[in-house]
Amino acid sequence: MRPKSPSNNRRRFGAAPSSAGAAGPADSDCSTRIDPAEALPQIQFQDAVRQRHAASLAVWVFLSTEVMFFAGLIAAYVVYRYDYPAAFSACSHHLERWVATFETADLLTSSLFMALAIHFIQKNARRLSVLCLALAFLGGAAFLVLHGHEYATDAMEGALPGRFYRLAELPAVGAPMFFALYFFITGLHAIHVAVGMGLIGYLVVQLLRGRYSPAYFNPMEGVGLYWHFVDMVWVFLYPLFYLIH
Amino acid sequence: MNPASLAPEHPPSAPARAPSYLTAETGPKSWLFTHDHKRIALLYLGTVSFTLILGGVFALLLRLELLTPENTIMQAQTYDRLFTLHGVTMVWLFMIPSIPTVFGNFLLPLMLGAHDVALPRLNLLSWYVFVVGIAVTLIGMIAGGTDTGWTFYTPYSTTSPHEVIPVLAGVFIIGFSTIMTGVNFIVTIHTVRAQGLHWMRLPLFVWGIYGVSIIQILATPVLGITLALVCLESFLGTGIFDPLKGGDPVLFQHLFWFYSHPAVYIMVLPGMGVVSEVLPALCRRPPFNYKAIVYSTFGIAFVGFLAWGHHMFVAGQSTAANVMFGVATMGVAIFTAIKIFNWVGNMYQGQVVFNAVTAYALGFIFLMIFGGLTGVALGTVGLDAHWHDTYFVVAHFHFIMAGPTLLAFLAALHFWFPKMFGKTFSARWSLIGAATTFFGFFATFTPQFLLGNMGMPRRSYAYLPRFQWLHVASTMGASILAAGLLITLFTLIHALFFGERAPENPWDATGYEWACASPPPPHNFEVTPVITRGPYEWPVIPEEARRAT
Amino acid sequence: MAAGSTSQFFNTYMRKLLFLPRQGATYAAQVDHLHYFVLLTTLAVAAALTVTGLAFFVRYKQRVPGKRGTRAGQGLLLEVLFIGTPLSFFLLWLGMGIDVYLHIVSPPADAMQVYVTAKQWMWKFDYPDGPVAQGVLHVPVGRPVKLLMTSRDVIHSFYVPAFRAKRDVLPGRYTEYWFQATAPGHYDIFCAEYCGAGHSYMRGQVIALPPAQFHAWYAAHSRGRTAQDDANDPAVGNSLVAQGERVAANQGCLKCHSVDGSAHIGPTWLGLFGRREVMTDGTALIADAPYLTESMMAPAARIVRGYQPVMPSFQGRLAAPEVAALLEYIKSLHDLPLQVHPPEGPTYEPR
Amino acid sequence: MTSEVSARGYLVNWIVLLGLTALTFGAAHVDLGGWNTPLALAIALTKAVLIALVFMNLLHASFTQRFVLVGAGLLVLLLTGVVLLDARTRFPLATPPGSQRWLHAHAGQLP
Repeated sequence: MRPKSPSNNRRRFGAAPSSAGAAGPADSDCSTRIDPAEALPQIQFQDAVRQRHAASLAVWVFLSTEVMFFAGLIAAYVVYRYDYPAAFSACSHHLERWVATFETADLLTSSLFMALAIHFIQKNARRLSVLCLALAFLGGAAFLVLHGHEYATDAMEGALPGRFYRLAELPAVGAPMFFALYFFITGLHAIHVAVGMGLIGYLVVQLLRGRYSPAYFNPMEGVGLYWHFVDMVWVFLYPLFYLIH
Repeated sequence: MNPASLAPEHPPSAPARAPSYLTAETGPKSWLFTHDHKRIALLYLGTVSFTLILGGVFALLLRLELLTPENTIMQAQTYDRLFTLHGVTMVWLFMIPSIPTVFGNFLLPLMLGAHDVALPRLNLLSWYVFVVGIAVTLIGMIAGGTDTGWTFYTPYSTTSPHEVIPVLAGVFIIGFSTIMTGVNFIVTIHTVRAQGLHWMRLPLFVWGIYGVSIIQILATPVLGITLALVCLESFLGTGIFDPLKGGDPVLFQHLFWFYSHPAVYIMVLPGMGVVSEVLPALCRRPPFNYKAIVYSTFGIAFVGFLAWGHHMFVAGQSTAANVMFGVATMGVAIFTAIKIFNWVGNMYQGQVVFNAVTAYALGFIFLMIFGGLTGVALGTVGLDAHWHDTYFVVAHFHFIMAGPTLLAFLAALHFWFPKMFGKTFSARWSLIGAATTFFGFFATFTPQFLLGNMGMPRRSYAYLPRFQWLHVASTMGASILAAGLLITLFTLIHALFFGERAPENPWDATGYEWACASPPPPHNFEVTPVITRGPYEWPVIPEEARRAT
Repeated sequence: MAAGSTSQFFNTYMRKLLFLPRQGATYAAQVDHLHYFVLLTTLAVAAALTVTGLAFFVRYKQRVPGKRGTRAGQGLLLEVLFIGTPLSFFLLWLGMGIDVYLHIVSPPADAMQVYVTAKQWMWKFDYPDGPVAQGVLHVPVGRPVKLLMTSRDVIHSFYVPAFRAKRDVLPGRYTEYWFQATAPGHYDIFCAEYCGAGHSYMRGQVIALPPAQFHAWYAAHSRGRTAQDDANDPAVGNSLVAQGERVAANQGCLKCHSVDGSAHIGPTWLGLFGRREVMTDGTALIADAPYLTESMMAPAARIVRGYQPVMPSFQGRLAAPEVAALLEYIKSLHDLPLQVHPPEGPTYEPR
Repeated sequence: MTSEVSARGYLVNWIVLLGLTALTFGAAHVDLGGWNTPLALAIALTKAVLIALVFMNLLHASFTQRFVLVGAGLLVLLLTGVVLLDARTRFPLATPPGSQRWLHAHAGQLP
């Protein structure tokens, strides 16, 4: 997958004059199962510290695009909530608040396990790290199951967006708009949770193959940042949809 | 005369020329799976040139149709599809990706003294996503017959009898390619700078690309979500923008223009970066005020986010919002004015070398003056009531966005042609091409200002006979513009095959990118350079090294 | 502007120089004066910049190859000057522009009310208790006229170049546009917002008449006689929808179909047009014009689930214009209570 | 980026977050006049900041990483604020029918 030329260039140039004094990864005592190409910093970075900084900065910048991705929907939510206050409040009471509260707690716990997983890999406790990743994965799965249940009950009652709206007791003008926004925003968030679970699965597989070590765990840190961000989005969606007074 | 490379003690490059990035590896596989930022730049150059020619053909067909008030060569339906094709192709397929992806990719690592961009695999992925996006968009538009204009205003786009979803999906995909490029460049500028290259020594082109990347990553997602909402609206009838179901079409315009106004700065800021880089080299003196240009780049990037509402002055928006957007528009206009003053000032006490690149740069400044000031006139809310959605606005945004981006793209292509291909082009023919293109552009769009004053609405297939002679003048101008572009195209293609070998630094420019060989070796620098001087100071050559070269 | 001859000459000279149409509305002159001021200052600045640029270019052209320029500029005072002067001009223009804009968007209290309905590719004008005209708007000279505009399908934009102002027309909403004609004459109306294939043909005319002639025209047409010079619409005696309501009443449709959403023998007509209906045999369809016409002529063909096939056929009892009027009436019965009697619409007092 | 938060730090942060969730849930059932929504948003913001600082290691991150989310957040506020400003001060009849400003404009005129 990586073209041949850069690695022999590395040898021809010798170690580049690394500005930061950090000990070069090549001579740290990582175990033999580490893939040599993965451990050495890529050619365009002077040393591993810069590469790790670049990896986490890339994820942070990506997270800002994700924030802007939800920005359009939040703006739509705010305008229509301002236009139809009574309908939004009635619909919010219609949703199941207990289930949502449990979902919030569940995602927070899953976030904790992800943080612990990264914490343990830095202590080189690989088995504990895999355990925490699995628990984070289960947290995401529980969230999706509960959320699927909520969508099912809403669909049965006919509380669906726009044209498909059938529910009788809620005000007919604002309610389809609430449910349109509800399904879009929480649906988009659920997709992000599903993608996050896929990434955690990839991490578990790589961890079991011994790819990561205290010196090189950038992908884990990236997925961790993404997972915490998904949890942070839900922290805002929870009061916006379920706790309208 | 090649100034010694950056580290003065380094001996001049060995006589046996090292294989350049073009000749190091050959075969399609080495191009399609390359991680080399220079090859990816050339892939983008090919794609972007194709879309420029495509957009130009659509424009010529539009101008031909407008020769007579009624049916000239096509029906109303075809005309509507064509101006949508022209709009989408030029905006998303040429102008937004053109300078950042081609010259940003090629030059950023060279100007930062790095071996490659920070995320090379993401760089290649962004090209593939871009090509897939182009295919989906063009096929969707041509097969589906989208006729909503590049702004997709609801409720016409959601209830239009013609297929809209594939085009929205295509633009959605291209949006991701833009985000990937933006993320890549920001991380590159932050983490792979050579030793000694602190922030205030960055070349102005790098600052331009940095400002553009910030807008790209913060604005494009809002377009993505808006187009997704329109898809769901037209497919499921969910009512977000449907007035009969309680939705609000003006909200669509808010979300769309929240992206599209910063998008016009995504299109023109790289051009400003190119001119800010080219002018010091051709006037043989440092820029007039380095810090002023850097701060105005960030001024445009951030204040650009505040001014989207001036596209909606007459769309039923509240007067309070109109006043706010008017003030924000004036705020943005002032940064462009600062840049223009600095460019003109750059020639003061310089030694101006006159060739095609200078012609393009001066043409860029002249169009920018006209476009900018008509933009300010449009920004005064009172005049916009008359000019909005007429040909005055069409002329304005071509003068401030289309023309300058095109001229800056050609200026960059000519200035860095020796660096990219190692060949030189014929000075005479490139100058003729530049002059014809500039005059053709000016002749095409000045009549449209007058059409706007007469009150002819834009996007109209048929018009009243009294507008006809101005349309004929504009179409003549368009043919001159097309001729100019063809001359430039042939000059460059001719130079590609028959041009003689270019010296290392044909313009004797001071940029860091001229320190390595042209065309550069696969990994740019033999030894990672250490920057010891500013981007616009000539390298201090110790006496003995000067005598040796 | 004092009507001194010099300013009059300057106004017409500049107007013709810039290809601007006649100044048909009172505020058109104000817009034009701001236009001239902005244009002249802009041309002065552009000319100054171009001349300086050319002067630098010629003065500092490289004559000796390889010679280098000197570092100059960087003066802070110069930068402040570069920022200060343009910004002050920009904000001055903005202040004047907003003043003109506020005048354009605030109609006087005694304005004459006209309802405008934009439909894909034509304009329809309803006078509150007077005639209905299509494509032609008759207005008295010297009296402010306020248009309350809505659209039946997509966004259009009511634009009269001679009045120097336009306003988008939103579907399902009302937007406001006012003017006061200064001189009798014909002023072109364009649609400025792209609205489909016929967008460029969606033109109309504002005919400004002296007050006496206007009142004569108004009286002649409000007694139901078809306006000769309107683009004639067969049943334009009074609005199509009111016609449809009368046909529904005397043909007995309202005996089985309610109009306010309440359940009845037949499906309610409120919000029927465009609604998804499920038939007895389970197939679903959109209740559009073809389906409604078919259910008038052959009701038993497709019955909505939950209703009995008791409706008689109206084949031969309903003429084509009557069917069209009925369709218009059904179409106007959105779930917006406002639409029940469209000619009146809300009389909204200006701010 | 090298020094990390201790495992105990994560656990404490987790407990505080759960507490805040319970708090916002409880506060939603108490009628605080107009203050319900601002309070809920304030609690949500504190939780988000806690997650960012502790779980996402912003405590030891460079300035750029801190600025990134703050910048995006400001743009969200900008878009939301201006769109809301337009909805509140628009010509009353240009708002969606049945919305609060439309009903207010029609007080007494509807049948």
